[in-house]
Amino acid sequence: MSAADVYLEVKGLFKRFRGLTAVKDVSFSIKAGEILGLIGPNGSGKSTVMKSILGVEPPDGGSVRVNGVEVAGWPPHKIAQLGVGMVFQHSRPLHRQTVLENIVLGLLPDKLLDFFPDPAIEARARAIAERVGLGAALDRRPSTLPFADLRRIELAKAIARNPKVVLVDEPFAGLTARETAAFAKLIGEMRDDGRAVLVVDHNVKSVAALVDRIFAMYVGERIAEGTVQEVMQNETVRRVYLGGALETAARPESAFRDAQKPFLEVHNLNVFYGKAQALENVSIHVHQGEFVAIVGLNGAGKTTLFNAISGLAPYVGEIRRQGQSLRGKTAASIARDGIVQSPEGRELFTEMTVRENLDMGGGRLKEKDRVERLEWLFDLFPILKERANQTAGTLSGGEQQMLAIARALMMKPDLLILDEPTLGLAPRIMEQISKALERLRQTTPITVLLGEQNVTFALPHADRVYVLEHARIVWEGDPSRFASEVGERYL
Amino acid sequence: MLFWQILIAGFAISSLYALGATGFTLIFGVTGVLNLSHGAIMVAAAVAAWAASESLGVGSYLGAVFGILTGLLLSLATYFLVVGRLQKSRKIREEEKEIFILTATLLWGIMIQEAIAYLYTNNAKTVAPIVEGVVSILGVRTPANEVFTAVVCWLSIGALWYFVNGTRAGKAVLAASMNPRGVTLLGIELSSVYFAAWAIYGVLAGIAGVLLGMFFGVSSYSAGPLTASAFSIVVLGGLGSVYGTLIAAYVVGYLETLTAYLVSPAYRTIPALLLLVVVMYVRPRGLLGRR
Amino acid sequence: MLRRILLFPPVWISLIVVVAASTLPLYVSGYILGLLTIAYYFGVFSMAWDLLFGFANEVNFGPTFLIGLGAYTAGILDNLYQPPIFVCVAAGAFAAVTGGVALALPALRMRGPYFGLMTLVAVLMLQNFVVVAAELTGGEIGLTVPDVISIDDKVNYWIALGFMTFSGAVLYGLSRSPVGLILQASGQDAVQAGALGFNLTKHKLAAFIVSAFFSGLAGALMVFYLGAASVGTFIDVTVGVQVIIGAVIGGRRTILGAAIGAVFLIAMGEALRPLGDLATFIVSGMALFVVLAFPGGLLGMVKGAREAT
Amino acid sequence: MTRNKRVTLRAAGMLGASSIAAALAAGSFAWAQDQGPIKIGVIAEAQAVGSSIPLAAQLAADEINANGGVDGRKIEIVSYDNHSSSAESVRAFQRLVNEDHVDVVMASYITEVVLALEPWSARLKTVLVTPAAASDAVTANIAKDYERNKYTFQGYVISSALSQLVCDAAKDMLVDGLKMKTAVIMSEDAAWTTPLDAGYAECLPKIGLNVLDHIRFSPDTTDFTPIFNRIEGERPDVIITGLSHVGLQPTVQWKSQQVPIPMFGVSGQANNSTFWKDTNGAADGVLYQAVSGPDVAVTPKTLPFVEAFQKRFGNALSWCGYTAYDDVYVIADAIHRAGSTDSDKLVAALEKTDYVGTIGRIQFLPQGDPHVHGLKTGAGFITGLLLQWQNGKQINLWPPDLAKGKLTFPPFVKIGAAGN
Repeated sequence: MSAADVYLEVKGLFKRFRGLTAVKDVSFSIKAGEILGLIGPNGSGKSTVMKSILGVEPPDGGSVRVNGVEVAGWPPHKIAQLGVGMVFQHSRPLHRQTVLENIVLGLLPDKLLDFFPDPAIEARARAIAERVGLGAALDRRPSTLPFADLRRIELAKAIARNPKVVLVDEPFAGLTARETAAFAKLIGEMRDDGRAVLVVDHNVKSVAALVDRIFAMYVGERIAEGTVQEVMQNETVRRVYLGGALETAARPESAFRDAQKPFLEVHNLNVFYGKAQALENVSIHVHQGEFVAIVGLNGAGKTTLFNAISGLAPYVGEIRRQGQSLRGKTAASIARDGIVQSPEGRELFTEMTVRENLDMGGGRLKEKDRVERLEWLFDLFPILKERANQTAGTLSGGEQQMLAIARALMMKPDLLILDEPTLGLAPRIMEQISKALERLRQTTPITVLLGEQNVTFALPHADRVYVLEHARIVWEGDPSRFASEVGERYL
Repeated sequence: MLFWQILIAGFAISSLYALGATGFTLIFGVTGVLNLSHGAIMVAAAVAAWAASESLGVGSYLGAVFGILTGLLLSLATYFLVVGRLQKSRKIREEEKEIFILTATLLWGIMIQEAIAYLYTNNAKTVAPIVEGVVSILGVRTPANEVFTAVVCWLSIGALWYFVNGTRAGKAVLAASMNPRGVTLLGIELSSVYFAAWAIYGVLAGIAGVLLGMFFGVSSYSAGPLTASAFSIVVLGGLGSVYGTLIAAYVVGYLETLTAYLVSPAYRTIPALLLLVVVMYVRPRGLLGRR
Repeated sequence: MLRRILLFPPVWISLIVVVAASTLPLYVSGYILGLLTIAYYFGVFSMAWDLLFGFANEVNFGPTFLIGLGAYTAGILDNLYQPPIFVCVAAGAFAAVTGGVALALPALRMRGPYFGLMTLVAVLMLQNFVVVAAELTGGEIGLTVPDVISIDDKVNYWIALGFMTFSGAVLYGLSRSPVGLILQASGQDAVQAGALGFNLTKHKLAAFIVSAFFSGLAGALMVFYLGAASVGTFIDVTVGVQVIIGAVIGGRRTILGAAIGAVFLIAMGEALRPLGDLATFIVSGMALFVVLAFPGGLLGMVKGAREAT
Repeated sequence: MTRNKRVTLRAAGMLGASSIAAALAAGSFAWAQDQGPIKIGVIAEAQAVGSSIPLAAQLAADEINANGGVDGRKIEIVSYDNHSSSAESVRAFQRLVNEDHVDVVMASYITEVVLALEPWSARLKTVLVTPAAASDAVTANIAKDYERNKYTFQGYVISSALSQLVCDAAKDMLVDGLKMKTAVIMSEDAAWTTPLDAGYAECLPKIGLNVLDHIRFSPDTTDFTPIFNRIEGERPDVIITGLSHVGLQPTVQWKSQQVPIPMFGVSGQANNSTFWKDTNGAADGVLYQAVSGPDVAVTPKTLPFVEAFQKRFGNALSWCGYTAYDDVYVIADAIHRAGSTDSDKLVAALEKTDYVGTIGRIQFLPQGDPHVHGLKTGAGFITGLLLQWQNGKQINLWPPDLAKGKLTFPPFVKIGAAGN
């Protein structure tokens, strides 16, 4: 292979956001007719890499060469014109135009004085539509199409300009098995056309069937590169995804007082976001005092599940708290009644001090309780005591996470929902939070529902584990059996 | 002498601007609404105070109370009849709500303004001042009413400050302005927070309106310019930042006074506009803008 | 190609409407014509605004900045040198475009309310300038121009109608053309549009220029219909408000709807004139009702009714 | 001296009045009978000073109709509100002429509006009479192109003449009466004040008032503190005003800041009977020029008119009311003399007007005069009055023979203290 057919070459790419380095010295290249899978858990920086290539987030260092031309720092439209196409995960078609017009858009030249659509363009658009399987839907409006077809439009727009390099962001998110196969085929065809394709996704498995090589990232750095097998065997990768050898301390379900009548019951839950189905017949239950972990990759539906429980997302199905249906209750009243969430986004009051944030949490407590509660929390997270008078916005990511948990705890929750507490945190910080959780579990009767993609973090605390995948619960059981039973599919 | 004159006159006006704009920025910060009926509500409050004390003859104090109540009622009406409906509406796509709320509040403002014109004509009205006479400050003969205005403005702003930082309800409002979702997760109903915000806004706008009526006098024509000046002060200070607004109010107030004294009253507003343009160039977020 | 355009419902419907409208002078009074003449010019203002908001998704609070530039440039020129009217009008349009670019270049860097305020400030500045430069502009008094295009209501009416039809055709065509597509895309999702290889700033600027051109042209023509220009007629924020409201109640992103809305607004305001002071109140009330109840605007209502049946 | 003038004027008034009454009653022209009513269009500001115009016009029309109309033809008033906007006025004018087919239009107290209408009255060849707009610009346009613009008549004292009337009064009251020496001119920046100020600048020195400064402020000024402070700094004996659109706010702030200098001159809003209430009594001591005032018998017609007006419409009579009332009679008289409503004949007739109304003897300046179609002022024609607000009442102080009270000032005004 001569350098000529290396269509995309990334060398020593750096990207920083205010202090934290999102991408550190990443280098890879893709040849014509090759598909590279860029994988990594959420927050590993893979989407930042993609944005840097596209010019949306100009890199702070390193080089990006498209077909030999240095494009680092160029505006997106220049890079696109040079031959980079992008398949966005979230499709935002023009709602008032037909499918055909939406595809035509992708074919239009970037000219001002182009008032009459060139018939040739329309012909090409039809051809592309046929190819991506939209032939039947040409004259319909996007709003009337199923989710998968909306993704097809994105695909069509991306290849319309006949780009040399195609970036594909989570191609299978929200698709059914059959649709997934179809899309895999379509992406495969891009390779046959001799394009260089970069597929970005969370784990090896989802792209294994599709890619020639895999480049695995974790917290902004390369951790492995090679064929699917090589990467799957790779130690680091296994540790990141499955956790190393963990000792788990699960308590049997029967051990809980309310073994018969669980504290929280979620029954056949279905949630839709527009066309996409975010949860499909999900049923889980949590006992008083139990520590349940829901592991699943980002996009699997954890957050949606929690939001449904907290009354933040409309749903079909039943959610019961000690037998009482939660339907029709406002999010706030659910929280007041003791089902408290420490959300993925942390949702802190950034211009308030740590202390004020905590007081907001303990707003309904009597002065005396509040003080006690504060003392206890400061003891649980000593760093917060030091930072008490600092505004939340100025805290480090880890400290913010601790504050979010502490603020939720101020409400004396019966059930604490922790959504992705380790998101984008350094291992050292995870360690601290992990310790805190363990102490909670040992010293208090608290009930916890933890959502995590980081298995290493989740399993040690869990009494029971659910695996959530593509909007469905695919496995339930004792954490100790996790690696052996679902490890492969999870990797 | 001139120096002290400018200093004193500018201070009173600036305080009035500050009070008017504070409510405007509060509503934006908490509910994300740029309320273009702001000026009309202020004018309505002033005219109500005037009508009450003149026509009904209830006297300055009751009149003022009456005016403030009017501000409160209109503000709540704005929320329930106009803004609330749009925010809940499912027919409108989220990204389009901004322009809808702008248009709707604009129309609502015009309606208030026209109603006033119809009931009380366009002629300017001045509310009978609560305190008459003049006092001499540093040798500058200053209308007592001017001092009164400045004092009341700062008392109101102080009260707001205490409410926001000293009371639970206030904290909730403040928190909601930073992160509404977070507030919900802590078991506080957003709807009641919004209600509180609009109520406070109404009272502030009411007070500002009545004071304006005593200070300069208002006519239904004043509505537009009042909204515009509040808008620019708030943007100058940084949308949603109360402190920024306060500073901006004084910058604008003194800039105008200086121009009026040293150049000519005719050019009063121009330098402030220029400054606004410059600031938006070099610092689009405004002086203390967060976003 | 042409056949397909002509068969497209909005096109032939509006063609019929225009033809019908052009026969009005045969049976309605000169007064109604005079009224519609103004309404038609406002129709152009609103359509031009809708191109900018509806397609480029930029909320321009200062349509009257462009209109005023056109109107006053034309008027002042005529006052000073009395060149042929078409020269003045052309100059007006040119001035509007130049001003538009000068405003857009910085303003397009800003988002949301900031862009809006920038345009608003532009209006206030222009207003101040007109007042301060009284010798030239007539200041608060307003400017009385010696010439008018014609004093015959019919002629004026036909000119306005023709002009609105022309502008409507161009703006609507533009919105349906490839350029229109690109504009919408950039308005809706800047990142995606960029990724498709479109230079957003270029296209938005172009949209601004087109919008400015028609606003200025309409403004200039209107001066030579009224025979006078004053801040209250062309520049005052309330005029801009009328333009915006016209577009919004007519139905955004439809161009044609904007014209309908504006004509509706003016016609209503005039029809209710006997009510005196209450007229504006009622009209704004109606507009507010439309905004609250039919976000799609008048055209949206019609569409809704059609789809319902 | 002045007294004699009055007498003669009164006589003339009687004469004029009777002759017209006779003529109107006679209805001599047979052919006039079969024609429809005479339509007079009125465009005014329903929400401002102008609000009296349509009312007064209606009153006059009803009186004339009660006396058998003009040659048997009734007078019909069609009036529209223009929301104080030129554009709306133009539309209303077109509506009146093309839709309502009025014979004559009376419009507005705002010069800006009248200037916008003037070309239209020329284009549509319809007589336009403004009962209240003051600027010389209106008549200047007529002088510039008489044939084209001759259809416009100014039924109110033009600004430059106003300034002269103010100076006349100032001479007697301030210079001779209070020994004042210096003045500052303070006017709103509007069309009608340009000639007014020019007039002030010219005549004030002549009567012995040295002009220290000349301040023009934009009509949308709300804060007058800087202006008053500047004036005070210059220590004049009096502030000579040119106010119409504004008036309330400067007055209120004049009181609240206790400016020790009296205000004297034109102050349109001070004419309103509601001015005292609107200013919460800040009006106390304000001196303003007017062509007529409550219970001032400028002519025998003045008081009956005021009574009739107040009886019918309550207490909302503004200065425009007097002139509007007179102008309807003037128009009726002209139509009678022209024997037709044809615009050109009407113009000819109006130019020959000699009629004593509520504000004095009305004659229009002839072609060739720089202010053609403006009102003749001064001895024997319109001399104007000088009134002062005194605890809630408009008291006339000048000319002496019509004086109803003495000059007094609120405590904070220090006469003479400011100067020397």
